[in-house]
Amino acid sequence: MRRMSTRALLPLLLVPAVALSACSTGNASDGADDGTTTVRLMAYATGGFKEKYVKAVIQPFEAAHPNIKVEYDPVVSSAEMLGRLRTQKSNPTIDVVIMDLSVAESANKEGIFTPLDPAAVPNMKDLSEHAKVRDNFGPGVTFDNLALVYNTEAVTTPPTSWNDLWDPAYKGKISISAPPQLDGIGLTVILSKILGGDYTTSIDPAIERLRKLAPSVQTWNPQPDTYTLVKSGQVNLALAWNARAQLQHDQSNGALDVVLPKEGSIMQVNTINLVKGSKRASDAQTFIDYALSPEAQALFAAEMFYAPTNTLAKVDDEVAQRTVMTPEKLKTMIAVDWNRLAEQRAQWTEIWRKDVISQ
Amino acid sequence: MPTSSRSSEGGTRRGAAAALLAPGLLALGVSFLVPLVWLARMSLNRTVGPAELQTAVSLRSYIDVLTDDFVWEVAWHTLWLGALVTVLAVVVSYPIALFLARTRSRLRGLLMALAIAPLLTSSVVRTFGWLILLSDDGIVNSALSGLGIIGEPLTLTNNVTGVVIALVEIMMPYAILAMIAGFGRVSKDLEDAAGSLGAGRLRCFVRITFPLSLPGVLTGALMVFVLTVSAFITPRLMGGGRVFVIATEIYDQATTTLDWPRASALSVLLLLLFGVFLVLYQRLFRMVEGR
Amino acid sequence: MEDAYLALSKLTKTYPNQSRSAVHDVDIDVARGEFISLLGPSGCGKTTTLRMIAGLISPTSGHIRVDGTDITNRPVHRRDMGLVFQSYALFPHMSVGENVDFGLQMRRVAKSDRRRRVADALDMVHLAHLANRRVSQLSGGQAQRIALARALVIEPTVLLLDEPLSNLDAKLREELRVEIRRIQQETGITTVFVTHDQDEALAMSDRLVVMSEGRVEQVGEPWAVYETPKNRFVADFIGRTNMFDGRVAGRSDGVLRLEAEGLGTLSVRAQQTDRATATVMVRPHRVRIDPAEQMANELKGRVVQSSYLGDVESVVIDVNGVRVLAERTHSGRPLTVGATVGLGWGDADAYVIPQ
Amino acid sequence: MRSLSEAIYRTVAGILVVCSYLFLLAPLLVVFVISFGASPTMEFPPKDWSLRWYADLAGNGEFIEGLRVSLLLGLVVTVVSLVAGVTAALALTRHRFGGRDAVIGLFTSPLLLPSVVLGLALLLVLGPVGLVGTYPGLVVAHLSLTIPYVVRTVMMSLNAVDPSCEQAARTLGAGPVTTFRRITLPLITPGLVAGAALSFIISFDEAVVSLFVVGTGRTTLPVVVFRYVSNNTDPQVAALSVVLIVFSLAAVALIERALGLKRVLSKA
Repeated sequence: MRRMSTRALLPLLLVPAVALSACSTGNASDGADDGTTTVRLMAYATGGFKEKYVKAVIQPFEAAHPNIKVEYDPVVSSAEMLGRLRTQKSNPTIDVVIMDLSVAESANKEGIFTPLDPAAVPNMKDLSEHAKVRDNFGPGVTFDNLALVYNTEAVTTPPTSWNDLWDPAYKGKISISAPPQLDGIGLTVILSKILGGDYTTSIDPAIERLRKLAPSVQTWNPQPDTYTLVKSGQVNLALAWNARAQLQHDQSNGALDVVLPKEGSIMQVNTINLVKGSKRASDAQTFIDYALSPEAQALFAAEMFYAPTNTLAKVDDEVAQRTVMTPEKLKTMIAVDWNRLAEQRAQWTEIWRKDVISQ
Repeated sequence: MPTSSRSSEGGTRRGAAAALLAPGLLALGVSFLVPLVWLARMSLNRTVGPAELQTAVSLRSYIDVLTDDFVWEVAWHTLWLGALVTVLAVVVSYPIALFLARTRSRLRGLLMALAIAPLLTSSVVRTFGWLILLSDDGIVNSALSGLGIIGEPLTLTNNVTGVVIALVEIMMPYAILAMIAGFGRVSKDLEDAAGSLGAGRLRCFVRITFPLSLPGVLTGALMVFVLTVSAFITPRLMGGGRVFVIATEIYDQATTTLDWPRASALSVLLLLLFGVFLVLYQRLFRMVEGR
Repeated sequence: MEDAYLALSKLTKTYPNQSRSAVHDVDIDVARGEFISLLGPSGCGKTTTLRMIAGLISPTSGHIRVDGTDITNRPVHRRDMGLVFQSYALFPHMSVGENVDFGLQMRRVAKSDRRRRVADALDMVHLAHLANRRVSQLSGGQAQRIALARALVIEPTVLLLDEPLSNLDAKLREELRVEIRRIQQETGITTVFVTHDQDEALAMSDRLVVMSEGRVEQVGEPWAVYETPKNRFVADFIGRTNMFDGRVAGRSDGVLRLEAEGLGTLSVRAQQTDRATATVMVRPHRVRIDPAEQMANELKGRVVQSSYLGDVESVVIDVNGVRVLAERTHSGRPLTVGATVGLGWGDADAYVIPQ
Repeated sequence: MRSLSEAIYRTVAGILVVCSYLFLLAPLLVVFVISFGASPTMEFPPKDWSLRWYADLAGNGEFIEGLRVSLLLGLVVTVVSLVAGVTAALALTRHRFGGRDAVIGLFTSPLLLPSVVLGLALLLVLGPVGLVGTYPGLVVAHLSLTIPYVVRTVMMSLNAVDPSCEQAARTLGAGPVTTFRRITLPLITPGLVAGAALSFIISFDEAVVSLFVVGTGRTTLPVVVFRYVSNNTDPQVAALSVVLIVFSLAAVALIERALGLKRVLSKA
């Protein structure tokens, strides 16, 4: 009851503002007149994701399903997506969301997302083990991995190992997005593994090692766009994500390059989710099924180097080499319990700030 | 003579006042009061697990915040930064303020505008200026190494040093404005009188000018302190992720960790802190004024 | 007065949170063409009364009628009254001509007509040459004349003057006094004038209304109010005066004899005879110093203070501990303080205050 | 003796004043000079001069879009603040009513609120009604920052206007609306101009509150610059900064002419 009353109060107080907005926001109508439906997809805004996803997945989908339109609502980060979804929980305008698995878990628990119907999304059965999520909640739609990017002009010998971060040559020219960003969390996991331990038991050795890195780091700021920092030579070495880095490499004519350190890395999974209470759940699942289909997965991999989650996807070897999907690479990936990590995120963030960044 | 003779006719007066106030109150209500109430309400909700928001009426967030060592550390750091910036900003602003309060130069208007104009320039732009000035290969470092003073560049950005330098500059116009306003009692005549009684310039300054300018200094200090404690842009852009203050913490909790109740509780506590400082300041001000 | 043009009846103004009414049960009738002054100390309610007539303040109760029409609830801008303010209240962003023209514009008077009437109004105050001046370039006297022209150009039913002269220096004030009275008589406009300056009120008005603490104390022609004040307040407020309280000791042939402390027996011509005590008023200029002829009241005293003012000499004399004010008009060398002098006045020079 | 100590005092004081001014204006001066340098490395002083960064600026879609949003937003915020602020100032100066002091306090209190707190509060409220990243949302977000200044400047002007001018107009036959239009409005124009300039520039420069409420929708110029500066420092931002500085200077000049900067800006 309380829930109801507080929720009811706010819109009432904001009537004037809503009235103001009514004339300008112009939400896409459901277009009932011509029989087409508009499915609203929320996904990443930055790093070329939107442009490539529209080209590789949405346009072909719309061509195949002339009565379904997909509108892309770009948002900077998964956290911000969750924030937005929360505020419209009672009356969602978004139908499908692509976001990081760790954040999606929270949304699943909060009841923002709803499990998919395996019958409506047949492609689910062909997904890799890594992509499957409990209870048929939104499965993985892309695979990626944490990597190192470097400025090719300043760095003559490309880094090969995470240990290269401690190379004095990079002193003051390193950028790492500290926790709560996933980059820093991931680095903690990787270091724990390299140092012969396991992040689930103790991260003390990793933190100890990171303390020595601290003075060399120029910025710990969460950069939505680390790639520009590297391209412009502001820093020479940075933690970054493979797929976007590959794209940036091509777009910057090689000013930046990306390596997967030999010790391996962690995988990052973007899941595709159905919003609970979606008024277009059936069309939304049609789209999700397409997004998980071998064709769509292959096309997007070719455009942006996210590895497909569908095992049947056929990807060019050249492209495949630049994604995380090759068997050799997959072997080096460290298994991560994202659910567990999400719960420890706050604690790790605090440890980082106290013991690493303050050095 | 009744002062209320300004009013217009009839029983419509109260109605007229209400009608005139309506747009302003509505605008402030929507853009200020409702959000604050909503913020206070949100601070009573709970976050469970990683980031799951639960509607509740609970002081959990406050307890969590207040029993968290890290929060205390950040708060302490914020206050320390505020105090340091306040002292420095007041010191560097004092000469300008005193000069502007007393000069009879024809250029006074222009100089006044020059001192205050930066206030109306975005702090993003001014912080950017400092990034250029202070970066490793920036102007300050190249000047210093050019003069042979330093061998290796000083790290002046992406750390607390840069934040302090930039904040001091950003706060200067506020300090200058507040001080000029508070320098009303500092008159040239008093100094001249002291001079005629045989006081040297320095003694004159220490015994007459400075004590009289204290209320202005206090007002300026409070203004700078309050603004520094809530500064966000500069610590974020200049701090290199190393400088944690309450403002950046609120931003992170609100946008990255998505712990809204915690962010709201922090905000409410920051507001309370402000209230305490305002009261303390008024006490102090009265003490100094009443001397 | 049955033929009253402007009639205030039982006019009362009470402000919330104030126990005393600012104006209480005020009844004033003003004849057509009459110049009437509201006079009183500050806070007596005269300005409030004027502003109620203008419509700037709404009365708590009572009525205002003009020419028989009740206008109590008519809004300001439909009252057709010309109001001249103490602060002139000229519109600083308009020229002199535009200021005068404003009221005509509001009345949608035709343009050609307006030009003529503005010129006439400026002519009337002898400032036709200033029509294009900025208001800020006017002197105080000029500004007040313009304000007068602006109020008159609309041919108001009543002209209301709210202490119009008090911001001016003494000489200008006297000049404008005459000027205002002249214009008022030329136009024959019914005028209500508010002032705290009794000289102004006495000099200009057909009749005075003396007010105190929100009430009307006395209404009458200036000379009547001056010579025969109705009570102590009026006697004291209008002009300087001596007032002596005494016990009635006897009466004969319309002359009352009073025993006053320190002064002995005083004789005064008076009608009323039925009270045991009375207050006698003697204006200082009626008191003779060292009188040549025999007078009904003769006293001796010591000069305590003497102020030489040129045309008169104002003297304070101590008579057995009672201070008596006197004036000498043909003085020459002023009296020395401490000198003993004789003083006296006739029984007709004194007046028994009725209340 | 006296003249010597006087001379020393004057010299020391003079040096201090000049140094303080240099420190205060350094970032703006540097940005200004760099923006005209030809080299992308931001050498100072530049060896060659060029306007290329300004040309780049014109071609940068993100900046131009940000500028467009900020200009439009600034205009709308200014108009709304003027309407709300002028009516409120009228009520507060021309009417006596209970709780007047409290209302005045309410109209000035947003000045003391930390922008991060306001930003968060607005985010929490604008989110559920779908106004994050929209023009109406941004307008609402900026109003509490600008209205206090408009109320203050207009009240200052109104207090300087002799109320008997308005009363005179009323007795001359002008109704309330005509009186406001013909008398009050022209007389408070300086306050309106100062208030408008101030609220425009405050909205135009506002970064923190906007950062919370832009989302991925309409992004204001300061937010674009903030995000850009997080990753880059190049002369293009310097050129953009100069554009922003020019807007500020224009506002400063307007306010100084209309009412005087000092009076308008003190926060107390």
